[in-house]
Amino acid sequence: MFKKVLVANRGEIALRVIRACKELGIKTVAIHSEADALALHVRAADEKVCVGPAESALSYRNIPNVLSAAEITGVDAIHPGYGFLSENAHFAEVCESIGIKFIGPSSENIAMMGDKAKAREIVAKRGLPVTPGSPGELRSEEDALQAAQKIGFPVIIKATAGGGGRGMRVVNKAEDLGRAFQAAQAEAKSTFGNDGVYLERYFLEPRHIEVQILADQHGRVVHLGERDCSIQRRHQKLVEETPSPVVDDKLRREIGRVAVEAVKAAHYRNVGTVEFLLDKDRQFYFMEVNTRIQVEHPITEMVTGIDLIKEQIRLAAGHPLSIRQQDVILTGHSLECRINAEDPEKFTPSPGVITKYSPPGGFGVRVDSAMESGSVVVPYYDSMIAKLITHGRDRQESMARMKRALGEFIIEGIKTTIPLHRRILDDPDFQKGHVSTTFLDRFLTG
Amino acid sequence: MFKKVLVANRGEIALRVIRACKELGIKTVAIHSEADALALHVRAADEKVCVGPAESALSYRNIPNVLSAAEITGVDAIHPGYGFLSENAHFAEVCESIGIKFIGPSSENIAMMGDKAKAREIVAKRGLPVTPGSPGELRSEEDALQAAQKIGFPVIIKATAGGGGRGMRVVNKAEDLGRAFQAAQAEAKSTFGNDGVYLERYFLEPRHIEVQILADQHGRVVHLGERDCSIQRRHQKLVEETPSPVVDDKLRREIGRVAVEAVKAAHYRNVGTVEFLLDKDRQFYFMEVNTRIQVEHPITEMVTGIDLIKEQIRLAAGHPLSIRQQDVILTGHSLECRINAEDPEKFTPSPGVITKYSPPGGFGVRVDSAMESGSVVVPYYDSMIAKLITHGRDRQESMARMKRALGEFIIEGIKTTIPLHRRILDDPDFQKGHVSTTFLDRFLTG
Amino acid sequence: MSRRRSVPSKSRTRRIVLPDAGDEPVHEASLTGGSAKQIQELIDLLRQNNLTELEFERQGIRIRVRHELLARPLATSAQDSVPTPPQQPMHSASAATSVSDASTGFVTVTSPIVGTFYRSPSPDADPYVEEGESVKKGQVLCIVEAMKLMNEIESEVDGRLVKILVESTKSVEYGQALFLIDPKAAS
Amino acid sequence: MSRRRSVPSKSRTRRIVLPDAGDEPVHEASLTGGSAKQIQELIDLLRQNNLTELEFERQGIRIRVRHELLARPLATSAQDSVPTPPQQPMHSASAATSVSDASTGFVTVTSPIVGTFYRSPSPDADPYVEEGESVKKGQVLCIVEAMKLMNEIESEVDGRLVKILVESTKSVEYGQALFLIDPKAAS
Repeated sequence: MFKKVLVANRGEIALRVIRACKELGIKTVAIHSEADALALHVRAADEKVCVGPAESALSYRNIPNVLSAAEITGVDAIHPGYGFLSENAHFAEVCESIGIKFIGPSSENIAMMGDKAKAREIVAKRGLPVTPGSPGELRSEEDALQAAQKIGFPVIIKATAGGGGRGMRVVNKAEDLGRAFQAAQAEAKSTFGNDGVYLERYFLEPRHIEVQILADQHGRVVHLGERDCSIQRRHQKLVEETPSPVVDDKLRREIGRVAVEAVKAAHYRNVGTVEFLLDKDRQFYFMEVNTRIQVEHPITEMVTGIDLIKEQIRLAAGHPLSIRQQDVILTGHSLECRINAEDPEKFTPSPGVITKYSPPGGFGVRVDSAMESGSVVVPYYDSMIAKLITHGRDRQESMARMKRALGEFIIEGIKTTIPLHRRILDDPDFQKGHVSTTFLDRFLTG
Repeated sequence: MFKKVLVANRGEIALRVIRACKELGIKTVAIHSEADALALHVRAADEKVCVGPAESALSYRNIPNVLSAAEITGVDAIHPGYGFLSENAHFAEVCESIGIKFIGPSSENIAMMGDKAKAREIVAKRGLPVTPGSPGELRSEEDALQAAQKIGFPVIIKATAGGGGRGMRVVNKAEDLGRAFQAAQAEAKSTFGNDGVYLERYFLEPRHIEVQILADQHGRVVHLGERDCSIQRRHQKLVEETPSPVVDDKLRREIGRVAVEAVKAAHYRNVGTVEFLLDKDRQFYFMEVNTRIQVEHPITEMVTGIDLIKEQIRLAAGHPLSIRQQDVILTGHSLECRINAEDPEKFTPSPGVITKYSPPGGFGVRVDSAMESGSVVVPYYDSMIAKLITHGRDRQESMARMKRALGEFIIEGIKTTIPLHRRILDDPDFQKGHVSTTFLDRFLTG
Repeated sequence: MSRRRSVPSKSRTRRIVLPDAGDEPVHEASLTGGSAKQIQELIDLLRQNNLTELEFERQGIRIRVRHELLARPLATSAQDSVPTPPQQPMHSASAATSVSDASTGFVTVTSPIVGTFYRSPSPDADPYVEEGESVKKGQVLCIVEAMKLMNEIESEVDGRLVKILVESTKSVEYGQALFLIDPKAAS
Repeated sequence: MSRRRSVPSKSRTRRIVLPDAGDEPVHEASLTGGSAKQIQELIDLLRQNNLTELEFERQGIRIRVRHELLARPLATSAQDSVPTPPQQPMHSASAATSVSDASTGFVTVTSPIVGTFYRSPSPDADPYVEEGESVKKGQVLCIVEAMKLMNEIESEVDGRLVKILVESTKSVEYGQALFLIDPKAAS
């Protein structure tokens, strides 16, 4: 096992990793920008190194400085968290080359899964269901038209290097395809430096279902059930839950099997998340593999009892999986609400000093946050300041617990999305589980 | 189900009950003394009534004022928490007589189990193992000598109305018995207003093992496994855990069966705890039944997933048990550390203003507390200000998690027992589970 | 301190088994050393710091020390450093049911128990007392019903009833202000 | 601002694949408007409030504004209200590697990267510079080794080297102070 790990991140996920390391008896090194010199994740670690100014490109994403910090502190491994360098295949490759273990999949895994069209191809070749679409990257408008006519309109054009909704275009009829293709290419080029695009059937009210997997160096893979992340605003997840209210045991077995086969097909190792789209007819389609620990990993931990970060560290250290598929038992139901430092109606960022911070407590309530009274929410990074997670015997109990916990959560001095979450919890459609990825748009405009 | 419940308590247990009521959709009324006007449990409730000055005898234990508060707020039921009026058979009886449900067992149950010698008799008659001792109350010194010679020295003399170590005398040889008998009688009389004493074999290094039970109005009883509460200082529990490191499946089944039979013999209803003494030869003996929710109930909640306070409220409302014995599955291991506002070495109370309060968080960590930054620990009540509870896949993980959580817990402005808990967690005997009720005395003097 | 007498209610709809509320030492406790000391500290703070107002608020304790300007002519400025005694510290362990306010000189009669406030002995009877009337020490001012027992609350000063602070039939909690009496206006 | 040049290390024990550290715009960023404004607010606060010292500390931000009494004769009292500019605000988004301290007039040379500090080009070579010596703009002061690349740190002012703040072979973090230079003592 590693003796010392550098945590190349900040905020709640840095603290989450440091906590796991402490419980494993591993020493930790925090890195920080000048804006985070007094942050909780820095104080929680055994050592700390300032790696640059506030801007993340010059600090948390500054590969030479992060690696130098790892060298001067003599760590065995680097945990990248999520965001920042976590899906940077080049960073993972450099770590490998200098003998510092990157806690995540191999650089090849990251590179392969980072190419969305390629990942689809691998999975489709294995005979697994992918969203109907172009077989690979589209070379021309003609290519696009042919593919679209084969699968039927509406279709969505996506960047192969994409993510976060950029480079995407929904096309409803053939005559709009040419212009959309060119626009998507241009946007993909300017955003990702790569004009590769592909095309898929566009589903109107799908659910976002993802499956957590664990894979060891010996090729053994288990899945830990699904997460339903359909409550999104502009492709940003806001509320997640497990089990999904629409996934029954049969569907869970099927989708789990497909997720396991998909990562096996890609010779994927470490933790990962296989994302699916579930349509109204309960057909599911592979979308992509996320090669990092996810923001919403805690809800899976709550129902399985498995500490995903510890498992990730053990896998990276070469340990075989400590669990078999039949050992994975999902108990109860778990919800997560992402608390962002934003205006709950306009979603404008709300940085500033948290004058009072008092988290909820008691049975079935978990808070993952690096905030406390007096903390400063700086404007340079992601606006998520806390994850509120509840666990109950069933969905009804975990919702009741979430409502009660949201009512207890006091964050003063800045605006947060807590009021929005309380409204979502009160929504009859949400309570019945009748949601899709379009729920929040209708909810906000309605 | 009840519409509105008055919580006749303060601090963390009042907040615990209010949280459960909120999750059940029940309105709550807090009572408070003048010293607690701004306390968190008061602010968390829907309504509040001041019932007297700081002294608990004039406020929280003032039966006329508590019942008047229940009447003017129109509640259906009263939850007594632990301590204060929770084991007052007279209070339960008055509640019954005026049609307000006392959330706990019947007044007869409380009265019967409150007489420790009587409870032993009932259980012994059923053929269940009780500590070898006098059959009932001792009438004279001759009685005492006869009983002591039958069971063998050392013996312990206890008050029938006793608790908390008062009225107890350990006697090592026959010639000391007479004086000890008289002293115990006098102490029992002056402490409890009742000079009844009885006698038991005195075990040298026993473990304190207790079994949580749930019993409904239809006489169905289930047990939720044991709690090991051997880490005590002067009969006050400090650290509790479940499962006990020395109880295996076979012993768990046996001790659980005896606990269930004991409460069935007493026609006991609602939640309760059957306390046993476990000697070095793994023989266990019934000691007594606690007729309230216990301070340490959360560790049972963590491993069973069952919300004991909600279950208690449902049972009091006449609902049948929602679980059968075979539904009770113990998952993982849970520890609780009681954080007291005390000097961690001298155990002198440390009231005052909490200038900074920052509880630990993350996976497997639960904090039950009614404190926050700026809270005042008043000197009138119990010194326990927080319960830190961890849950892990096994004892090793829950201990590692407790160590890390104790390290994160910031309480400034007063002294707390956190440093003592950190020392206990570092103790090799504790880590191996080699403890008895004498552990802490040796630990503190050694 | 006002006294209360328990008298049986006329409407006995429920059987009750209760210890006689009159036996409970509800109003025997004195101000505890702890809170008296804290209040003194605040007074000292106010005096030393030349303040007119000092408010101390913490969970479980709320104390307010204020200097009323209207009570006396000031020596030099608004920053008079002479403090007045605290107005009814909420944290007081005393179950005092009458508290004198040094700024106005009025005596506040508070409820020594939790219950329902009645201004008259029965629904069709006249109120015990009206605003503006003179009251004598020992005169019954109201009833607070608790658990079907009618507790008469008596004045413990001579004076004039300045203000009735609670509406009849409303519930009152422990320590709630019921009346203001001006003892200087004793006839 | 000091410059650094990357030169290959002599001891190549590990193969590395790295983007050229010199290409990274590490020291191109300017002081962000946000933090500059906050500092100005503090300065205004200090001026308005007639203070000698004002410290502002929050998680993620630590700013200290202090008036050094020794730097100039005081007008009236120790409570001089004229503030000095902030000493190297830690929150600054600028990767400035030289910061001038108005109270002493000294320039602080800080590390623009994370790495290991060496005072000489090789273990058996003489140090680049000693305390008390004159330095020229562009003169190499030390090496900070990062990922086996030797980055030469140059002075960007003429002056006298007052103080070496880090021992040779010790690791340094981003922004860590390495040298104090007195530019007034330029020969």
